[in-house]
Amino acid sequence: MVEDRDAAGAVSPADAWEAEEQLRLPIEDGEPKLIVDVTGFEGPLDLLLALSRAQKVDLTRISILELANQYLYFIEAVRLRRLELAADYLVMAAWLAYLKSRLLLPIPPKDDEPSGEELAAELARRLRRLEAMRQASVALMARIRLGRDVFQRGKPELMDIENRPIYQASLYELLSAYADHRQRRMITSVRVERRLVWGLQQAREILERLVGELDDWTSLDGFLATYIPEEERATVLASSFSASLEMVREGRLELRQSNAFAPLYLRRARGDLDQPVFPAIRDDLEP
Amino acid sequence: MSVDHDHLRIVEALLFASAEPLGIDALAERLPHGADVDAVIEELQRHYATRGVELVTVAGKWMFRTAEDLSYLMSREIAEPRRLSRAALETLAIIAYHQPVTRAEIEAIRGVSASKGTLGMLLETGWIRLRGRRRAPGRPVTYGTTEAFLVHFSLEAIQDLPGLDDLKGAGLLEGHIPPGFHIPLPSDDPALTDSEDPLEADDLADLAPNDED
Amino acid sequence: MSVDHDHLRIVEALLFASAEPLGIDALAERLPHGADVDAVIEELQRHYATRGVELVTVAGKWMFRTAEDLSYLMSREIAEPRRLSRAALETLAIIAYHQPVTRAEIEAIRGVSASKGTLGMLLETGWIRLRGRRRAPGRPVTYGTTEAFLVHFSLEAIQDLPGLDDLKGAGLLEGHIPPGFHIPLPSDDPALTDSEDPLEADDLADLAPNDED
Repeated sequence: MVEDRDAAGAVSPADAWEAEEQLRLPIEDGEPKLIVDVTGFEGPLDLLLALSRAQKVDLTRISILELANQYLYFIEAVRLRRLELAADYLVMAAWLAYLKSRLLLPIPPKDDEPSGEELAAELARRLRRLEAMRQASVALMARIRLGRDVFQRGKPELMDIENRPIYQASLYELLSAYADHRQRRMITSVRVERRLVWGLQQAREILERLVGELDDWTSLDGFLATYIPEEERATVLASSFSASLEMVREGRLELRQSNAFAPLYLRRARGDLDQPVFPAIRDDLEP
Repeated sequence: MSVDHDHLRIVEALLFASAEPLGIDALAERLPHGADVDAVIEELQRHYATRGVELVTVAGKWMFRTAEDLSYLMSREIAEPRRLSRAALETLAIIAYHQPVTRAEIEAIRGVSASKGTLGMLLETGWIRLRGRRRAPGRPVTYGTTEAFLVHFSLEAIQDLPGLDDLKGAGLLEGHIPPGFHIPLPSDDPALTDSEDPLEADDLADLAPNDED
Repeated sequence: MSVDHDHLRIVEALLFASAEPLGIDALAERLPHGADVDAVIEELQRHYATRGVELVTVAGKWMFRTAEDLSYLMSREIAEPRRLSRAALETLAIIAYHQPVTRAEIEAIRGVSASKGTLGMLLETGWIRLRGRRRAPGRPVTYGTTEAFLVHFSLEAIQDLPGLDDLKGAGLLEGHIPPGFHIPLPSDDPALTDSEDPLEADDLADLAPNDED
């Protein structure tokens, strides 16, 4: 199907209305004067309307037969010049040819089809209806129009709006606020106590300070017991043991244990304290 | 006939302040209970008959607007409203006179398929609206005019469309209603007709001007 | 003094239709040469002096405006959707789950003191109400939810508020739930609990939203 011309963009909407007035009439002195340019028409019905207007008679008294002839003649001429005529026009042409035959040939008996006169009357009615709608649109646009002929209040005052709030909240928002909140409180209510842990570094520092005193085998437990309160002893023991292993590897301490779970003894290494056995490893271990 | 001067002032102020037409109900709401709104309107209309603004009724409501005969003066004031294409004007007229009407029915009357955007553009003017869905195969959307249409074209009601009686007399408004339904006159009644179903929620999104076609 | 009636109508229409106040010059431009604009304005002002709108001058220009004594007409209550703040949501939820609950208890649960107006605002929503007074030192007011709360949140009963398992199932509560953590089973029984006394007559006045802090 063809579309309105404004879709094609060939004719600007502003021109379109005037275009009707300039529509070239296809007939002069009974002889068709051809308009090859169908882009001036909005479909076959529009073309038929333009042709029928050229008959210069009331649409109710128009000769559909003559109109059909003109249309067919027109289409034929157009096809000679332009092959790409929209299918709509051709469909209408075929229908009008059929209509013509119905109008001219005697009606065969027992024909259930509408008669040529009925078809012609229906076409005339469609043309009148399109024409009527066209006139109606003209009449409509000619009315006193707000914003063109008459004007409403330029600066309306309604309304100083007093906002009356309508509160909104969804159940989801309510629940997620509550759950979030409870969750937050749940976590913060876990009291984080100060951890009683001696770090390795801390233990080593202490051992290093004390190592000079360890000339002879000393029990690690007993050694720590002197300085460390009971509740911290486990963690201090663990850290000190780890730290002492390091110092042993560095050749600065010696460790001795008689059997599993027996007390650990440690003393200062016999070698030169300033010359570690594995300086490279020691470097590695330095934090 | 004596009209309460306070009532008169209140109605005058309300109508003057509003750019939109106001209904009798809206006016009555602001007046003391039992006030004779009709009498107030009548008195106001009489008072303004000779002045530069006049009180008119459109879409069954009341509004002040500049006097008709001063249009020569006023049109300089505001840029001319956007011109519609001939296709859009025809489509608008068909919707106004044949409403509720579907797109296919519009196309049948015009003898051409509606172009991309013609209905969308008309929807954008606020003069037409989607009414519902025709109870017919494919359930096509029906179109009708809005209150803004009546206000813009100074129509008291859709029945005041120019030439409506002649068109009806000539039988040119018929033949678009499915068999079994008979609507002799255009109706912009917000209530759906028997031949229409309500729109669904996403119809409007589907048919927004930009998505047209 | 006689003013040309046509000039009067023109100025009236121009002032009516203009979105901005118009100066004498702008008006004179639209009138026939030599028209006495000042006289027209004066006559218009006199005419409208007793009416619902008045002609006033602002910054040396003229405009129509609703008569001052009718300005109340121009205000209208508009329902404006407003969302609840996070604090208000939390407080509301605590009241819903833990009712009857006093302000001090809400603060203890929230871990912060209730902000000025949160309870007042919640009272304004109509979702919470004052229930009674706690039988405790200071006799603090207890809060609970209302039927409007149930209606708004589409709850058939307050017991339909999700419990611990539901909240976990919905992913609203996550991770390790410490032992002893529980979500109360709420009750909004209108009958006062054993721990509550009825409100006295002037409690409501005392605790009106505006005074609440």
